[in-house]
Amino acid sequence: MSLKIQSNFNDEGNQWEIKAIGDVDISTAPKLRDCLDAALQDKKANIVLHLEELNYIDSTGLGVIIGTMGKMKEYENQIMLVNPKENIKKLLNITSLDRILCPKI
Amino acid sequence: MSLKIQSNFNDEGNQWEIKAIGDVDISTAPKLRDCLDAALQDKKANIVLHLEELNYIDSTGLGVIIGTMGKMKEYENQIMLVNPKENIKKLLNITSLDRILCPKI
Amino acid sequence: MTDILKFSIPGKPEYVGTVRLAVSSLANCAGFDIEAVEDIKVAVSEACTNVVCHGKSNRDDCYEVACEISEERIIILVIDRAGGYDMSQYQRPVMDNPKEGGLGIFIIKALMDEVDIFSELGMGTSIKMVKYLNRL
Amino acid sequence: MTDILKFSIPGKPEYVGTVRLAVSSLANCAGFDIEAVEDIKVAVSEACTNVVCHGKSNRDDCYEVACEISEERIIILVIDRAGGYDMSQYQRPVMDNPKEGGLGIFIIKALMDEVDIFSELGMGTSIKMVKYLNRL
Ligand SMILES: Nc1ncnc2c1ncn2[C@@H]1O[C@H](COP(=O)(O)OP(=O)(O)O)[C@@H](O)[C@H]1O
Ligand SMILES: Nc1ncnc2c1ncn2[C@@H]1O[C@H](COP(=O)(O)OP(=O)(O)O)[C@@H](O)[C@H]1O
Repeated sequence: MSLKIQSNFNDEGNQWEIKAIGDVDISTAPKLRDCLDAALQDKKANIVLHLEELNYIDSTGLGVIIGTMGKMKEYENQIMLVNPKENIKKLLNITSLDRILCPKI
Repeated sequence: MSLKIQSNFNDEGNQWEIKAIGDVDISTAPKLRDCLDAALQDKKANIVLHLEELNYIDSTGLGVIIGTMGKMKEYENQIMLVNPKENIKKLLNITSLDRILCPKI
Repeated sequence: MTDILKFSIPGKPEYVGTVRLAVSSLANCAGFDIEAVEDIKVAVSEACTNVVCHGKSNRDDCYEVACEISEERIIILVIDRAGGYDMSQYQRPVMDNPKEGGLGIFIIKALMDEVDIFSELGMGTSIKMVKYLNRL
Repeated sequence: MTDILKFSIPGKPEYVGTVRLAVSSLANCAGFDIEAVEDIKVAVSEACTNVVCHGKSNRDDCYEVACEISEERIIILVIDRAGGYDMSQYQRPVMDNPKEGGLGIFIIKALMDEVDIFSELGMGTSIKMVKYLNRL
């Protein structure tokens, strides 16, 4: 299982554009957490997490996203998930996380 | 594991153009054998087996190809493998089958 | 006709992906469609993740995953001897106020047709998950 | 540090792919490069195929695949109780005149660094295959 992350600060939109590619599970979730933490450390801003190339996520990955959302609340920043695949959309729906994290679905 | 086969008679070249897509192992080798047999049943001619989309083959698949080669000898027809991926090229090389089956490598 | 496959795996994060891959290949063999295979993949991962995360045993200790495949269903058992837990303490997650943890069992129950958990404190846990083929 | 994973699988063609997938995921975890992972995949498949093809046991009987992973190597054992064979009858294939069968063990020996086979007629066979990391 592998996870690749591309992280980019969008000056125009004043937000992080972060793309997760591959699989997030118990062995790769720490990497996702580190990347999100590093971004916020670098600059407090909203995060757009692009999921079009994410094949798999489970509760460990969702937990990291929820945790990040919590940390961001302090600064009134938000994290937003865009373009999840069908399997991931299903998981977001089951957990009702889509209502909080995916304003566009 | 899955195997898809596209079989086509090329009138111009007077030969079968057969493309194997996926994996040939003990569970899919019978399908390869059936397709090759059916082609020769339909028309005795040379066979060009296109391997650019074949991801995996092992001795069961190689056995089917050797068996077909044997059946074709009677009619002086040949079977030729083209465009194998690196892993498959290695196997053909180890078994020296490339010398008999891959005139172009 | 029922086939039984068993895996014995050390309780380490890096092997959860191997189990997920193996079980999803089995589910695919058994004739489940893509969506059901994905459900099974996530469910078995959640169960293995719980062993690895919450197990109090040595990380070298192995847990067992058993898959029973028949024409109408797949049964997956994940059995550990990693200390167990007090199931009466379990709280369903409240999704209006999501927390970082506590989603695993909730997700398993949402994705599988039948789920039974048996845990004995000081001993271990077994979770049985069933998914039926062709169920609407 | 050595990790041991074990699989128990019914001797049927449809499950050989599952073993192949699981073992290649392990080899990948263990740090082998793409070419070595492919070698291991083929070797373990050949060993399983032999059990399924030549085994005289009931197709429901299971064989075992054990993988021992350490920093410097992977050891894969495939153990069956499917009747065994007389190894003194074994003939290396003659590739100027290839035959449909008889390539399996030859391929395993070409792809793995060490191969030991032990077969007892009337009992079963075990094959031990070793591949080292970072070996030129
Ligand atoms: N196999 C297990 N061994 C020990 N404790 C477990 C096991 N599975 C679940 N638990 C306990 O049940 C709780 C709820 O599990 P779960 O719903 O998967 O959420 P999470 O794993 O995120 O905490 C865990 O926090 C843990 O205390
Ligand atoms: N696990 C096994 N159980 C019984 N017989 C076996 C086993 N593995 C190998 N053999 C015997 O050894 C012979 C050579 O095997 P191999 O080189 O793999 O070629 P093939 O399987 O194509 O015949 C087989 O034909 C079979 O008689």
